[in-house]
Amino acid sequence: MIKVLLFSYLQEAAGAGQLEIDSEQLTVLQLKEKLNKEYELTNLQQVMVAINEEYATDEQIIASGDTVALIPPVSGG
Amino acid sequence: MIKVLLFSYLQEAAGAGQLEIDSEQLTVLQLKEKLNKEYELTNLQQVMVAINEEYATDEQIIASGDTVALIPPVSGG
Amino acid sequence: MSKMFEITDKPISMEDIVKKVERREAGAITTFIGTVREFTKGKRTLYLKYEAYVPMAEKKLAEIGSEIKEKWPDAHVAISHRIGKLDIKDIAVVIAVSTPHRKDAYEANEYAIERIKQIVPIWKKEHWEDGDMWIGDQLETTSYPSGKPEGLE
Amino acid sequence: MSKMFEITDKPISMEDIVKKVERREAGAITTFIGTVREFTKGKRTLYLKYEAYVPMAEKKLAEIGSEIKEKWPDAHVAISHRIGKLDIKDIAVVIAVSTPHRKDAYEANEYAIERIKQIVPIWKKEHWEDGDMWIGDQLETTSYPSGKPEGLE
Repeated sequence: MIKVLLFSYLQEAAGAGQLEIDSEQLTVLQLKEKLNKEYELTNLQQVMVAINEEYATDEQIIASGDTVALIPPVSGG
Repeated sequence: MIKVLLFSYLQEAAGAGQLEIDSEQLTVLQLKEKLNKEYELTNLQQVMVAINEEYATDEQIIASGDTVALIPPVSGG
Repeated sequence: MSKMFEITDKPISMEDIVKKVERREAGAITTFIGTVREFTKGKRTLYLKYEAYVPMAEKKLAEIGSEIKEKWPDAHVAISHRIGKLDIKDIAVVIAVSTPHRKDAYEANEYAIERIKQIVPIWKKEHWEDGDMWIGDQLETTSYPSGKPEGLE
Repeated sequence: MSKMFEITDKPISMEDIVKKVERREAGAITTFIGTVREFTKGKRTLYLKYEAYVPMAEKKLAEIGSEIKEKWPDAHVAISHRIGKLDIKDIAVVIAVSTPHRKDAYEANEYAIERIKQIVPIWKKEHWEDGDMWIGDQLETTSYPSGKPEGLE
């Protein structure tokens, strides 16, 4: 089980702040494709991914138990 | 009569915050020479002079009624 | 003890943040105060909402603190960013930096705000008279040309 | 109405100075807070005294404000400098600058403190454990190599 946190417009698009993906292991890119297909989240190439609160590249592996966050372009400050 | 205001170490050196110079007209340089001779104020070449609250050059004329200030190197901030 | 790097849903007091970096050896303190602007490119904002991925945002703020410590070893930094609903003129962020020498205090402070806008997971939703929008970045588009925040290692 | 450029013998509240430049159109406010440092080059300061030629000093502060207005037309500036006896950590000067864009707020603020150290008739007397001295400039000598403050027109 992988926990996926959503923020900003992605949270509104998905209608939820948190999803649970039933998968043992997948790459960041695979997760994005999955979210695109199953939750109709678009333009995810513009979105950063954090695994356990650290930014990750598309190739990095997400394992069951990890907390993943989708980070749209930030606008703090 | 020219009023001369003294600050910082010059005030301590002269033992007064204000002097009155009995003169109708003189240049800034002449005033400095006068203060050096009559009040033993030294190193006045390092000191700026303001006439009526504006910085002045050595050649500028001070007239009776003006307020002159000797401005040692400043150290505010 | 008060946190040097925090995300808070309460109003921020600039004096509290400055107190966190005050020291007997530091004569220069700079602050940056980001407030909610009413007009951006002629468009009138009614209010804003800020949202954050709080634990990661605080971690990233602390990371900016570490980066500053490396570049300006004598600098002390505190940053607070508010989330939730903010009205015009409300303080969104305060950055305070103290250093023995003032030049460093300006440079380190500006570095902090630049980095906040690059790596800290906080999002702003503008509420205008005629609608609202999540603001994607400082250009008010929602895409990064490079595909990821600039300056990210 | 409160003065934008003032010499005061009372403690300075940074929030009061910031309030003077707050505006609905300005999202960025920078402040510089100069405090009394305990140690300068290993020497321990007990307290300071600042003295000013008050009317000219306020005039010169306002002049710095005008210079900033020319270089950064959107900037609003307020400066307060304290005189009299100050203890360690007391605030000697606060400069607040608000601008629509943050880069200007940093630049204009730094410009202000540099100019204060060049043209504003204020003098500092350091009181150490083993004596006291009027401080002539930022190098802690009492002479200007050029015979007058740098940057003076």
